[in-house]
Amino acid sequence: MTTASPEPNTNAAIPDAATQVDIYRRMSLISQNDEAARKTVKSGRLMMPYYSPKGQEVIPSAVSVNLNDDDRICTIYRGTHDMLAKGVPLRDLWAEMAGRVTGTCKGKGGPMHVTHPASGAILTTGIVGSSMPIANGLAWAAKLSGSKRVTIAYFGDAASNIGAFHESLNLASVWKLPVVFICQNNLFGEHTRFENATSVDQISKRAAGYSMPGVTVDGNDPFKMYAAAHAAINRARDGDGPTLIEAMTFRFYGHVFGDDDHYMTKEEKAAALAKDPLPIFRARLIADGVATDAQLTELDADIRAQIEDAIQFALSSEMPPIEELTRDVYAEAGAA
Amino acid sequence: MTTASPEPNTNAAIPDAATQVDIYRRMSLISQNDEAARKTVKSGRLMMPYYSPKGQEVIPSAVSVNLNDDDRICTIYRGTHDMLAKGVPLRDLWAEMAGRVTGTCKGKGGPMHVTHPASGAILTTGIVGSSMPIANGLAWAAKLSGSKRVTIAYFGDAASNIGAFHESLNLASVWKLPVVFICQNNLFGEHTRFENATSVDQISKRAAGYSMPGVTVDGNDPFKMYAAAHAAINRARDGDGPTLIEAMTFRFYGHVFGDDDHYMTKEEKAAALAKDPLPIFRARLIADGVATDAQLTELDADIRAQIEDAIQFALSSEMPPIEELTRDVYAEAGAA
Amino acid sequence: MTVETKKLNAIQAINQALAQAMEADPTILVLGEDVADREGGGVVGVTKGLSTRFGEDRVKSTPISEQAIIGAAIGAAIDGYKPVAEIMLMNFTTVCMDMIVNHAAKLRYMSGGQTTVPIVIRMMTGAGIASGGQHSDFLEAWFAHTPGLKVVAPSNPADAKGLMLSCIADPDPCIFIETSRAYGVTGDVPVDAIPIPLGKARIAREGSDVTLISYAEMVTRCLTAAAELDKEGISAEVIDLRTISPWDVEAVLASVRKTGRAVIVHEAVRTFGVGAEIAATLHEKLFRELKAPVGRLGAPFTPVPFAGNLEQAFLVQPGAIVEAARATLATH
Amino acid sequence: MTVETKKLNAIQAINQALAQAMEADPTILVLGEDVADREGGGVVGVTKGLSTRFGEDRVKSTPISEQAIIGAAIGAAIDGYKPVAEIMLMNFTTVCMDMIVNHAAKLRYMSGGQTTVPIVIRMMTGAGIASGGQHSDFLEAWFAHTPGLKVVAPSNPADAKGLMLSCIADPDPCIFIETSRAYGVTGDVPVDAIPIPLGKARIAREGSDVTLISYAEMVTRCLTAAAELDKEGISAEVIDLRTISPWDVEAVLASVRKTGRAVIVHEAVRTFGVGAEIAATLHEKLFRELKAPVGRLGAPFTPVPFAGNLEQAFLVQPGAIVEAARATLATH
Ligand SMILES: Cc1ncc(C[n+]2csc(CCOP(=O)(O)OP(=O)(O)O)c2C)c(N)n1
Ligand SMILES: Cc1ncc(C[n+]2csc(CCOP(=O)(O)OP(=O)(O)O)c2C)c(N)n1
Ligand SMILES: [Mg+2]
Ligand SMILES: [Mg+2]
Repeated sequence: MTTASPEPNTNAAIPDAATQVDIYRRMSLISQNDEAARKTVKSGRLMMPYYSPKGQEVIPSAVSVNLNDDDRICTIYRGTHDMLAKGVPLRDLWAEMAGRVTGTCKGKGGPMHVTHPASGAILTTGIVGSSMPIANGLAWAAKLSGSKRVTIAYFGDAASNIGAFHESLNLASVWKLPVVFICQNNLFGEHTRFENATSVDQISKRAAGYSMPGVTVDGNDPFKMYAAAHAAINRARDGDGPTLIEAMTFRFYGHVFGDDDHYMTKEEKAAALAKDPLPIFRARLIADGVATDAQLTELDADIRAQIEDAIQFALSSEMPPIEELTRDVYAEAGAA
Repeated sequence: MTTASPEPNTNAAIPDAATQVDIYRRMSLISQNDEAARKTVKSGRLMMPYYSPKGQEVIPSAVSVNLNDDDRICTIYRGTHDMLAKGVPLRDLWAEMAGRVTGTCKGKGGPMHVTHPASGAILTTGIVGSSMPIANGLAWAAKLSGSKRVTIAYFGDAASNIGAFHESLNLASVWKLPVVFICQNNLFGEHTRFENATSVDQISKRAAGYSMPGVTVDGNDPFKMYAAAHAAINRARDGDGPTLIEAMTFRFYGHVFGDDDHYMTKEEKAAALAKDPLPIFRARLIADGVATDAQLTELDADIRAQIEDAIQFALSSEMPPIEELTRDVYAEAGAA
Repeated sequence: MTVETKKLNAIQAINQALAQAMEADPTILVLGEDVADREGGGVVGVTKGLSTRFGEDRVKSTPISEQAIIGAAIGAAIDGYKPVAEIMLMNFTTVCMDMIVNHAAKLRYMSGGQTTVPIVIRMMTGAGIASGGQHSDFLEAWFAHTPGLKVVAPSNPADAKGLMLSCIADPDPCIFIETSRAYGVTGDVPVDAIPIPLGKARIAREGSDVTLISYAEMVTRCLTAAAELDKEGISAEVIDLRTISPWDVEAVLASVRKTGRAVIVHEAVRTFGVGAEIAATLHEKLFRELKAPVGRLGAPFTPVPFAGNLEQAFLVQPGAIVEAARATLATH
Repeated sequence: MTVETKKLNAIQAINQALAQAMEADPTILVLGEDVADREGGGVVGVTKGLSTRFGEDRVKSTPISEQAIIGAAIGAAIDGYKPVAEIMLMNFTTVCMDMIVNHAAKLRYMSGGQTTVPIVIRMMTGAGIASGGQHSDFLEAWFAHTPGLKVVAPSNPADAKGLMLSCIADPDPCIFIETSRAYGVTGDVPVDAIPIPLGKARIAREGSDVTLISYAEMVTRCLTAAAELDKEGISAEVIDLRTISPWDVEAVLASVRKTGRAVIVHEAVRTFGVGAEIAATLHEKLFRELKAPVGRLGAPFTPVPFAGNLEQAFLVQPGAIVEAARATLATH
């Protein structure tokens, strides 16, 4: 973990055995869910823009085990991993991706706008950078109400170059808000390489410009990611203000489903894929005696069944009734 | 000069005697012009929002002696000092402030939008932060055309918290543009203290987040300001990219004409006023034998006469003809 | 029922609305540049005294970061607060349109009703005070064209108070437009906190020959024009829309049905302005009943000029309203 | 005079316009996210090949920083270049409205004609491809209401090419709107670089009973509706505005004078949309000549929904155009 911050995290927290398995469970859920989603889109059974998070599953998994249900996350179009890790139910998520009335948002938001307050998934935005200003507001509310809620703002590396990033980090610092900014640096913004768009080699270095701790961490290492998140979340919960975490990772399937990866070399892609965090962590859990292969196999199978169930549920659900078109524009039904 | 940058300026350039007098001349022009402007607004002879730059006259004076006529500046509503230092003619400036057809912009822009390409004063904006993205474009044009032109973007301390600042510094760095970002840190944004709005103690520290040199300099010291500007402008001209300069200063007369300064203590204001850079520099020039009192007195008087002339010119000029209302919306006269 | 009133200007009236609402409801917050008392309680004093009275937690001055301001308001609103955010001048909404339009306006819909954004966004604007091209625009047509927002523009201090109270109470995001050059004008303002319903127009003056439809400070100019027309024996009814979106179609139709003639007056550029929607609707709904084409007055298709003479020519003047009203009586 | 043509889709047609213009004029630049070939020549390939052919100095991929993109375009334009900037999707203009509206649109005016901003801002948008609430809006009404901007929205590949050539050559900032869901549709496109004048409408189909007025992909739907109406013996004229601001008042008036009936169709939300200005103008200018109220079709007053059935219901369908046209013949 590189530190570009005024307050380095020295006492790295270590997840206990149960927590490690919990992180694995979330990773497996994300990874299997992604496979199912890509398959469903490819087969034409789902029509949606799909931004695969495969490769980034460690980040929200290791973050979320540090969160309570009522802690908030604000995520982005590439957000199914963040949502699932935070507890958005599979059925509701799939139904939303399928545009069904049984979805989190009655099918009106779609995959880019999944919202599920019960699990703390308050916002999914399709606008680069816009998770951050709103996360501040949620954190402000928590602070005002005296609750100990923490808010996580997820965003990508390329989002660190847009104005909202800057305004948000500055305000969070000045107002000492209980928010954690988690940049999932997957080395690309659409087809543009990180280093061709971003004028600093580590986004965490920008934290110093806001007098905020900033760390760059291996976002594919569950232990390092857990420790960084643990420190930042505790800091926020204790009223000590925001942190910027840059979690280094990689997206396995390009920007959006259908992307042909022309902008990267075969070698770099192969190298990244060879480091798939899921099997690596799985092997480690077994090697460390934290879980047996059989246990994890059962867990994986359980998840697979749940995903299958969710897909069936979604695809057999109704489309929203046509009256929904003009509902929810305002509190009372349909103005104009 | 504090340095929060990867590339500290070590060999500080020193202005020669003629240049020192030239800096003084510009300072005197700005200071006297400001006094005249405040008087004219107070008397009701001019109706305009007036943002006095008194106290900040060293900055553009010491910058501009390093610039050629065709170098560009982008400035803001508080910009008469920047314009005058860059060479915008007094008559044209006053006529614009008076909304007369003889003004730089035929009276259509007014004090917040003075534009005088012949002297390189390309843009005056009333939107906080917006001098920067456009300065990048001018710098890009210079780079593309192979000219050695440099562009200066002036802005305030509070502007360093808005999104456009961030996007501009990042792009300028990635594109290695010949632009110098000069933040005139007068310790307040309207009525808000610098430290209550800005999460970093020195704005120059933010430069590191863009891999750009950043320096904080005493903007009221002509020598230090000259050296910092000289280094940054040369760097830009040599194709080595942008620099962020934070010039520490103070505005003597509050945010806008009529401001009652309620938000600052009498003591801090008195202390700042006691350090009026003009008499201090004047005394130094004489003490150093660079100029005699008589010479400077004559120079001051000359300027006073020119200002008087400009006011007369402006106030005796015609208002723009009413057809100007719908002209210059598009290239050809009046659409719609 | 008599209502106790006091002479206040719009600044004082809005201030009172905020104070009374904050007193009654601890979830109401105020944020924006310079809004706390340490910074003077707002550049023109609309929020003066509020931070002293309700604390700096509830009344917060912000950095110059309009996206962060609206974002903070949205987030706090989602989690139970009712923030009143100030964007100092309407032109500065251009740096935070994403937050207003893609987020505040849409979150209720996109979340299927789960997250709601009961915020008020206050702003001032208007020509006539030599502020030039970037500080004077009326941009209400943009917001009126945005589903999910309500757009309110009071014409006088009493309405400013009553409409602000309703905006604060409203469960949806409201854009609240204050006309700078009218801040000094006083009027009788109810002492108590009496909300004025959104979406309902007010008949500012009764008349029978022609209906003048307007909002914000232009209502005053319509009233001046109506007095002028009266001298010529033309009886003008003046409708103050109060709310631009949703506008009170029924009230306007009822009036124009009665008079058969209408002129719409707003400060914004005429072309593609709010007046177009109203005129189009009137023509559609009263196709055979209208005695003359609906008049539409607004600014010419130019940015706001600085020079005093041009700026006055840019603004719709009462004389032009008189002429437009006359024209509706002359034709056909 | 026969013009040599080739079957192209809009992506290819715009690409060709850019290439031909850049070949002829070295001051033309292209910038935006992912526009260079290293990044694939644009997310849908509109700028493919340009950086390879004209160099990475002239065709630059940018960070995700829309304010910086438009600012760079403005500055370069002031100093002699003609940048074509891409804002990937129209909704993202909300993060750079200040640059577009307060600066690009106004600098000529505020500088008294000294600094000019000959830029083109390309963007795609439109519902119907499951992009949801923040990626599908037609916001042309905002830009049409902004003096200093021109707003162009081609309905087919040939127009996309010809109009792009004119926008590039134009001395003022142009907003160029591409409809995503129509990118795949091919048409005959002139091989040479033949500009199509801005501000002039095209009669897409002649007719005598009713005029259908539209732009962008909705023109295709009007043509479908016209074919349908033809079967019923109703002869519909279809006008493709091509340019929304300034719109071709004369051409539209001439057609509606002939037919006496009009329906305006656009994808954007109907309320306070572009159709309102056109309808208001028609009613005003043709007060006694209109045989029926002008019909106005647009989206309902809601954000764009995701669910496929709702999204289709959100979009104006040819059937609704047929009905609206019929209605103008039925009334009065
Ligand atoms: C303001 C804005 N500009 C452009 C886009 C189009 N866009 C969507 S995702 C994306 C790349 C973002 O990259 P990054 O922030 O690194 O996140 P990642 O997709 O890699 O997870 C872009 C340019 C957008 N959605 N919003
Ligand atoms: C985007 C935007 N927000 C708010 C304002 C209103 N405003 C004008 S000047 C100013 C203060 C700017 O302070 P600073 O950047 O320090 O410059 P200074 O005025 O001190 O020179 C503010 C808030 C504006 N013009 N533009
Ligand atoms: Mg990325
Ligand atoms: Mg300042």
